[in-house]
Amino acid sequence: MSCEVKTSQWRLVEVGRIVLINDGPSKGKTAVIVEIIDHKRVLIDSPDASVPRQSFPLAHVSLTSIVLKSLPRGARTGVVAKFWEKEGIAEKWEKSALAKRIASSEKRWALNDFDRFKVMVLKKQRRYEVKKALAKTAKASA
Amino acid sequence: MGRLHEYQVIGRKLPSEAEPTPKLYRMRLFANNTVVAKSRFWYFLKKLRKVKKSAGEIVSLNEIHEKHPTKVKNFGIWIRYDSRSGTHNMYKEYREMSRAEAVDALYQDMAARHRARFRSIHVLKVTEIEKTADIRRPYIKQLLTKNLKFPLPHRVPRTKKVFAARRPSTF
Amino acid sequence: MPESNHRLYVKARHLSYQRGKRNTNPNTSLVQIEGVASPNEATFYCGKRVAFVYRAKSEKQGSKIRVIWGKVTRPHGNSGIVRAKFRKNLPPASFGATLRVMLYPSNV
Amino acid sequence: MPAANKSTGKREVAKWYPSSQEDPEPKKVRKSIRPTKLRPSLKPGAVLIILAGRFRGKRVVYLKPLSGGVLLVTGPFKINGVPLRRVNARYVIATSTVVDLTDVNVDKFDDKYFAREKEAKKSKEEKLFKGDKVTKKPTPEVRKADQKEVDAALLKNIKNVRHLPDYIASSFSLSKGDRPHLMQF
Repeated sequence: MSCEVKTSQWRLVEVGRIVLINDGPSKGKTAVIVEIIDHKRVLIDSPDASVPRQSFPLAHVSLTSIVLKSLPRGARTGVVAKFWEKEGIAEKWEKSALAKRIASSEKRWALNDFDRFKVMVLKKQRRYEVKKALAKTAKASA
Repeated sequence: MGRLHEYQVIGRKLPSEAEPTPKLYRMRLFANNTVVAKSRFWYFLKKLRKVKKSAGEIVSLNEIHEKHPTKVKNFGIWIRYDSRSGTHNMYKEYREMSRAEAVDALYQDMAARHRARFRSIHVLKVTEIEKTADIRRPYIKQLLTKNLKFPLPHRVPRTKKVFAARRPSTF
Repeated sequence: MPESNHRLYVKARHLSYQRGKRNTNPNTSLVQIEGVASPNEATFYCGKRVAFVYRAKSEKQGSKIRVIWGKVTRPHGNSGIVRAKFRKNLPPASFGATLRVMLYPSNV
Repeated sequence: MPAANKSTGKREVAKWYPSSQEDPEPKKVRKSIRPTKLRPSLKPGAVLIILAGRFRGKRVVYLKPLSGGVLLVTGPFKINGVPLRRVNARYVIATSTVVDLTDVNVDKFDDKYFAREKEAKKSKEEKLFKGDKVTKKPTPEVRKADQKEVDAALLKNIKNVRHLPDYIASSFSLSKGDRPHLMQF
């Protein structure tokens, strides 16, 4: 019997990994791991002052799929800004599925009563169309 | 921020007829606040020299701030520790951003491993270890490997719901 | 819209009375409101009316359903629990029962 | 206390000596009745959600404030069956949706308009034996006409906005997962 051994697809804590901050004053912002302090804490930084350079617990952080490769260990804010700009991290983050999901859920929460009603109406219409199409195919196959 | 600060305390015996300019003593201490710092100064000075608080004065007291508080450094700390059965000297290493944070981590670590209280630990010396080769402890050495990376397995997502339809997947 | 879908109150649970380690104070009840997880969120419900609706054996005014009214007074602790006072203290038998937190008096 | 007693026939003694000054003026009430200040979210034309009473859950249009924190609203009757009516501001959620109120004349509506006609007092006996017989009063023609007049102008404005008539016709309710403290209205 043979089996293929695959490496795991886990996202790694590494220098250059972009993280999403889940707690504290910079909640909801992205930063980059500049240096690993120990197995529970990392030093994070961001190109602007949105997230100040600080030691941060990994427990309050989500690892994103984006990595700033070739970022030197212990890079200072200026270097981080340069790499951030060069790799287009801001655009990459906006395009990522996680960022889109966060944006859409935020938008949903911000809807007012009338907007929620309109969403309900549109959803109903979609459901109707889907059901209609389904009935058609079912009829054709039968 | 850690709860400890580093202070420089300078004190001396009160000037007298016999000794108009007494010798100054300087200490670098780790303490919660200035009051504790002064108290620790007299505590140590009493042990080392024949000077008491009642016959002495604090000349100056100022906080020592970290030069590079956003740089990760390795610190070696020598301590004297009174255990339940005797006194021991110890050397430990910590990876922190500042001397004060390293000493704070030391107190936490000693409390965890040996149930040691603040009063039973004397910090003797704190130095930054600049060369990687000088690091002695394996628990710090492992963090200095080149291109260090590791996953965060077994993360349990926190939800506000009491019941979930599906078991959380931690893989 | 289905006929049953006209809930205008938030579900809540009567947890206990305000209490210490050994003494209970039945004048004040602790209530956990659905979906509230922090004292900050709980402030929305301060002053809101709470109803404990229950069924009794005998009819009064032609109905076996009775209500004890009260109101939310303030947040309690750090996990979004609130304190509530009722016109008649809730009976201990209602620990774990569902309460209705009304949306009035409204501030929005 | 040796108070003078009438039964003993003794002279009545004043409890206090008269003051030499003139009688002081009675204390003035320094509190003034200030008009109720409604919360800023209550703008005329806003769509409101009624929280309690017969019309709970209904979305109605806010026309104008009346005295003492009471609001004049209408369904409009044609859309959701809520007539021109007074509601307390505390029993209402104000949504951010605002209906255009141009051409809607609500000058004649005040508290007096809604005052209940006093019924002739029944004798005690009558109350006892005929009290629970409730006769439904027909709606006065004047009210019907006023309703029609207000509705006609309002309906025109409501129909200009897409989905708005359906929105007002539907009623508000909480379902699973709804968190009113986090919702925007």
